[in-house]
Amino acid sequence: MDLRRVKNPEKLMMCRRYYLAGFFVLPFLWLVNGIWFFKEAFRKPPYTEQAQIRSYVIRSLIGSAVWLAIIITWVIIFQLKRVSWGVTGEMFTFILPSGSA
Amino acid sequence: MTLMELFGCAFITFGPPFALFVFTIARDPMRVILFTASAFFWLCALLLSSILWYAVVPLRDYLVFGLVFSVLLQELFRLLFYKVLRKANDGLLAVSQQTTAQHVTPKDFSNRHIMAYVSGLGFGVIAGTFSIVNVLADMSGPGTIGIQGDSKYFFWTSACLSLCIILLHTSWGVIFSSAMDNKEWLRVALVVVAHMFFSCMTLLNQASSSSNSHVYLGSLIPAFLTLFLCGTLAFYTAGGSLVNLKTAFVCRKTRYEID
Amino acid sequence: MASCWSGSYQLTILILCLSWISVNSLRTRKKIYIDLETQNSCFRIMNATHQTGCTSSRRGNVGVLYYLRTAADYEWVTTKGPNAPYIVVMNSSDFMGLNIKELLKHRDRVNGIMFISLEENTTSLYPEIGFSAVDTCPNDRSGLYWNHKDFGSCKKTTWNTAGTGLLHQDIGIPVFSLTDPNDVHNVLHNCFFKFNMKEPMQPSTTYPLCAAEAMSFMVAAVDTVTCLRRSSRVSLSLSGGSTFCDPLGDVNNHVTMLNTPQNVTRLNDTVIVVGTRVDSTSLINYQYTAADTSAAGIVGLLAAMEALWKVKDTIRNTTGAKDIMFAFFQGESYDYIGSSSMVYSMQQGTFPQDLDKDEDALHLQRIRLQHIDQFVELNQVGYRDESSLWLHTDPHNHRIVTGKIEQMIDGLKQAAKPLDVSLQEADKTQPLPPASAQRFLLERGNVPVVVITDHQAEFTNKFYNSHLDMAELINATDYPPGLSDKEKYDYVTTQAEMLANLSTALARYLFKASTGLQPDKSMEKILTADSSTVTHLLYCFLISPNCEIFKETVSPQNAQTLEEAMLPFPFYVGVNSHETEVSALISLLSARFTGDIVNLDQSDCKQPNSDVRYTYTYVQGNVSADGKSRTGWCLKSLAQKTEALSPAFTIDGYDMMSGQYSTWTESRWITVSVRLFLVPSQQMQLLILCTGLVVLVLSLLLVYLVSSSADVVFSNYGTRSTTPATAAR
Amino acid sequence: MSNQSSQARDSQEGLPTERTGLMNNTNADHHTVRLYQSSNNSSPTMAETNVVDNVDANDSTALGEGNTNRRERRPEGNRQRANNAAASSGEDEELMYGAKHVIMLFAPVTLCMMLVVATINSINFYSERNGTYLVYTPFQDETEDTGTKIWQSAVNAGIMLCVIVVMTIVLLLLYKYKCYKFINGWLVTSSVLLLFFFSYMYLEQVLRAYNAPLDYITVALIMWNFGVGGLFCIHWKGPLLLQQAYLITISALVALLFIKYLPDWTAWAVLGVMVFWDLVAVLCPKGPLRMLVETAQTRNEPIFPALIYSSAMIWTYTMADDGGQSKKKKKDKTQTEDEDDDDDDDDDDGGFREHMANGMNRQSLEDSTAARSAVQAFGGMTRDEPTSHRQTPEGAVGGLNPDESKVDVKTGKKNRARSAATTQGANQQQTNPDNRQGTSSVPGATEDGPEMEEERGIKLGLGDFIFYSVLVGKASANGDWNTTLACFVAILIGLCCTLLLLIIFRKALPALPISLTFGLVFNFATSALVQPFMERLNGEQVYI
Repeated sequence: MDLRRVKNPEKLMMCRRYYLAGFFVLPFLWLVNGIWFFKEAFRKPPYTEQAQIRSYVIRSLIGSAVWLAIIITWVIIFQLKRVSWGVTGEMFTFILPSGSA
Repeated sequence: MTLMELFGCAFITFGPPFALFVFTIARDPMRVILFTASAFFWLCALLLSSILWYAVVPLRDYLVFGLVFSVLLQELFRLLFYKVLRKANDGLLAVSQQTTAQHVTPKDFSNRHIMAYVSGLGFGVIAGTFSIVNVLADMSGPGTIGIQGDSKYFFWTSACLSLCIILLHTSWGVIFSSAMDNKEWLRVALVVVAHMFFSCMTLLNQASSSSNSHVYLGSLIPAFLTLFLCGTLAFYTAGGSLVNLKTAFVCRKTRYEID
Repeated sequence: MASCWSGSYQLTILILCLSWISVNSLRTRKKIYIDLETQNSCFRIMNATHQTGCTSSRRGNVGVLYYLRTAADYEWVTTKGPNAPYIVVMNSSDFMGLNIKELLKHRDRVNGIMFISLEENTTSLYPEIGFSAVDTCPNDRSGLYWNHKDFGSCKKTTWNTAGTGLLHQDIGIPVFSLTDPNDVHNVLHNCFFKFNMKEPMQPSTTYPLCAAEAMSFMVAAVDTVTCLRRSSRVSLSLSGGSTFCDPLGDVNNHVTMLNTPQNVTRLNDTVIVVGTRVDSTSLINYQYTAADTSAAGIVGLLAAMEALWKVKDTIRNTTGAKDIMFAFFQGESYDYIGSSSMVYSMQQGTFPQDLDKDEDALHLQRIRLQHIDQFVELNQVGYRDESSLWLHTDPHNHRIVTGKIEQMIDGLKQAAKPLDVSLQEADKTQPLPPASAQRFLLERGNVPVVVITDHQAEFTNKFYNSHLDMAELINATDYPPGLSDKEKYDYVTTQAEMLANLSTALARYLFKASTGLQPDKSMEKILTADSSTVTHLLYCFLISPNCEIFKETVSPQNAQTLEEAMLPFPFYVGVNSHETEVSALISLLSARFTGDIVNLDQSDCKQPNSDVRYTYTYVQGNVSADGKSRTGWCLKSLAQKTEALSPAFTIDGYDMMSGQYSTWTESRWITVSVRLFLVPSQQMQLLILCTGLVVLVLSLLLVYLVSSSADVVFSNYGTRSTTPATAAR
Repeated sequence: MSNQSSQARDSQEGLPTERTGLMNNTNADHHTVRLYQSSNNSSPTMAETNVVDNVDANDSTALGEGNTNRRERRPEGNRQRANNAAASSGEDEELMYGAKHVIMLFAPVTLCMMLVVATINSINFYSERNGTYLVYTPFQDETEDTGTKIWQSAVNAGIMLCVIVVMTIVLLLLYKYKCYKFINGWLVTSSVLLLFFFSYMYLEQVLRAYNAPLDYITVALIMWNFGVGGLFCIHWKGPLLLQQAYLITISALVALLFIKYLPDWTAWAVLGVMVFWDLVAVLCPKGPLRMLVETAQTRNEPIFPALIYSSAMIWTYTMADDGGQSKKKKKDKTQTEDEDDDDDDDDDDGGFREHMANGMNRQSLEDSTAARSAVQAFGGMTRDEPTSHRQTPEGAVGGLNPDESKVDVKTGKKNRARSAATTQGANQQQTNPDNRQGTSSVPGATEDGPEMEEERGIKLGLGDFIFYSVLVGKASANGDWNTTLACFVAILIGLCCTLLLLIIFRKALPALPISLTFGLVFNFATSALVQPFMERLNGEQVYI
């Protein structure tokens, strides 16, 4: 939907819902929220709900960034350690590589 | 891996048409449609000619036969497309006005060359793509051509010739339509002849497609010569001239301010 | 609208049918690549601890082709040559352990190996020093002498001096063998000499060079434990889990003389076991010609079987006659898979038949280890060392049951003497050569064991377990010139003669050993192996399976596959999921040689539920009088098949690391292929790429400028248009 | 790329679904044109200008800073148009929007096809045959005999068609008896299935193809986020681009499944059958879907948002529950995507017709409500309380930038100004079959008003996406790019033709037939006839 047609309380509600939903291990929603409402939060002439939206946006962005960092580090660790972890590593592996350990 | 070769050839073939498309076609829905439509017409021409080639079993091994007829058919379909365009002219005109109006200068109306050019490019792009795309696909592998004794410039030549035919078709499009508009049958004939000449000349490639590559590359020179001639002709037909070019590139800035 | 649609529909249908008239069309790909026919590639096998054999990278190994002939070439490839990595081609005679190991030291520069195993007038196939894929002490780890202080790892005698151990080494690059003349011609004359060696002895270094892509990617890795675990792992995959490797295995064949039912008790030491190994191995897939390694033994045993069963009634009617079991062990090259599984099932009391399956039916009585009276093994009998065969015994075993063994040796010598088969005793202090008997001795030390083989000390066969163990090396093909296939088939070769005599001797010995009677003249006449049978079998096993005796003894269903078979059937054990042709043929042949033709037609030719001791086999039979159709035979025999799968895979909770049983598994692979092509020079590629980029950028720039100032450029017409001309510049 | 951007832009200035898009934009355009013609005379013009500006404003805001310059240029453009567009007739203006619409459809369709083709060429799982097929295809053409193949695949296709028909009728009944909860539930579950199950399968195949040992944790995270994100965007509210991306991805996934799990010839047969089914279901007076939509119309109820690609918001519940119900069949046997999609695209046609009806009465009623709704519709629009559309404009104005707020007021005038034209417009619709809905829904117009405003923007059923992609994907499966290209061009042209016919006939048309027919013809023709010719030419470097 395009936000231009949305009333501010509505915007706030959506932003909040996205933000809250993000807590269910949904960094993607946070990312979407952050990008989607960014303009609302920072580029628009101030209005009443803007402060809240802004805070939500900022938190969402931070949250998604943190998640991204976590995932990346985990993946790197896993790829490096998978073989040395042996059976445990295999248990965690989704597609076992063919032709190599 | 021969990826570099692949991308090189791809850029050579599709670089200029891509540029043309991006800067002159893509922004205008109507032109995109024209573009596709002309491509479709070319496809029909190709289909007919290959049916002919396929049906006449005894001559199936002589490409000359299929080639001549396909050239004629293509020109026929060019004519057809031209007629169709002219039929829908007013409507299309209105359309191109309306939609290009956002980013185009007032003089943009009642210019038949735009359509001619667009359809020509459509013809060219589809023709060029059809002739190169499978070669490109085969290029991606680890090997390059030549183990069967073909020249190592095969890909390179293919790419250049495809580019050549794309641009040729474009210019032919412009020349053809303006010629039809002004009933200059000579020019029409010229287009057909040029097309025929180019195609028949490429017949020589196979003969010289051995490792002695000097003869081989020879086919490029006349090809690009033809291109240059047709291009210039089209350029002037479309109302360009060296003077204009000068003025254009000398005093761009000022004009921009006027814009 | 609708009408035109339906019209186009008819057109579609028409074209649809038309599209079945296939048009031969050349894609550019055909101009770029030459695909080789060869499928003979080395592949990866694994045991409990290691992965061995060859694999390519996922997309295939690419390297500039180089034909190794001189030492200088090796140096060029491994150090000097500027166009690394290379894929080397070598003559079969140069395909020796040393050379390979030298090349494998430079895996960074050598990306693959191909060798020409094709008889060319210039070069011979055979390396002087011999070639054997397995190591110098075959099956030591799983044999009787593992960690033995005197005999362990061949301290006393190094059996297989030609051993390279390549089969048990992680080669890690693809190795291919070229057997098709076209392939060889393409590799040498359409590729190497044409592009990489333009003028003689002067390797050309300027691109384009001819390169090859060798593709033999193996999906399994690490070791048997890992790959079995992975194969059996439950994955949350929607397209099903994938299997990476399969255990090696097949079936053992054996025939017993007596049909002792389970209600008759078997006394100890009443079964004479005569065994031989069926399988051989080699580095290269599809090239398992095991002339001396196993074929000779198999044929000898079959011939003896045929001879002996002519007098089966005499033996069966003799009270107290000992049972005779002919056993063919499969998978022996891979740590005695067959014998160990037979021994295991004997221990489990499920041999030859599992009585517990259905109680009421009549089964053969169990044979346990203690029932074995003696064990005679026919090992490699192709080359005669000092034109004599040698009887090997195990020192320890000899010590325990001296009398019995001496008796056996004498008996054998006795039987052999009149047949100018010289049998000699090998050094008593020398351990047994690699032999199936070792697995029996492992479990029961006091089975008297004699191994008949053709070498006194180390192997006389320089091509033990290799792709070069050919029929011609054992004089099985010494035909007079200009014989047709038919005549070759019937011609009795030297080797056939010798084998026939051996079989005769064996048969007579067994008769005596079983019944205790000395065969009289008439009996001896009957107890004679048919040399034509021997030569037929040799021909069929080693030269062409598409031969009369095989045709007679296959079931009508398999007749077709036999017709199509061009090359001799491989002696490789294969994976346990399917039975090899060799095993199938052995079982059919033993059914034929030992069974009676009962008057049943194909549909009725099956085992009654009441008595499962006999197997009923329906085969095509010989050509009937009219010369067209074949008279089918329904053979009722005691020939049995038992699974030859290493107990390591059947015992649950078996510790793979214990090394007690064979743990070999074979990796799976998707495609095996080699193709030749040219690789361009980097400069040329760069040139093309740069040209492309320049063209792209230029045109973008130009078109942008012109289109942005189009109204001026085309002011003559007073219109706006971007012309091709501008872009064409 | 540029196509995308243009599409994005267009998407912002809302246009109704394909069919109606044409219709109502015609009207919208009527304003603009009237503006040009009479830019120098006084009264009705301002309204029009505002309409234009309104669009314009949406434009600029949507595009952000990027294209301000164009926005500045815009007015001049108008003026120029005003000067010399005098001669342009109504057809042309429609054509103009037709052009825009075609592009707005080209972009996503192309994307979808490209996704499928790329997958087919890089991951051979989807092109390889391993003997597992859909339940509905008892005959699996392993045989070599052509005749057998033909009749077997024909039978298969027939079976599938029957399934489709039955499903559609069941769906009709379900809708007649108003089991909405049911429908809605199934709608969600089906999209859950699509979003989690198939994308999981796809991910697995990608990882397999590249032999990438990813760990379960990451996979679970990715899937969970992808799926839930999709649910948010499709069934609740989300950025338009994201929503479109999701819909394209989904249809590509389904298309891939078809390519994988339909026997080779059956797939072709099914494509052929779809052409006729589409025709019948849409054009014949008692076509099930038509009846479905007519009921929807007479009740003039919101329908739930189904899997329908929209270049603008699919807020209002148009044609959704058809999709929804059809989706629910999927639950019975998880392998029945086919019907859903068929239903999908049929539904679209239905949907289009409905929208067209809206278009009709919009002519009359947009005046009454357009302005307000333009502002407020989105304000109160939630699935739960459609009544909230009827909020007062004032509430809405707050959040809008000045020029928009200005719009409402002025367009208010416009209403009165154009009431006459609208009635006339309504009458002129009398002739075509949809008219019944059109007129019937006029009373309910006031309710519809808001929805229509949000409904601006083209919609194309995922069914169309899917079958186009199936065609192109199958064409590319045999590794020949010329065939792929030919099919692609043919399909696009077919799309153009459909829209053209739409403009000419001004009645709902199915989206599949022309494209698929062209596609099929060109596929077989190219692979059978053109390909050998072209290969000869390529091989010998002869250029025609």
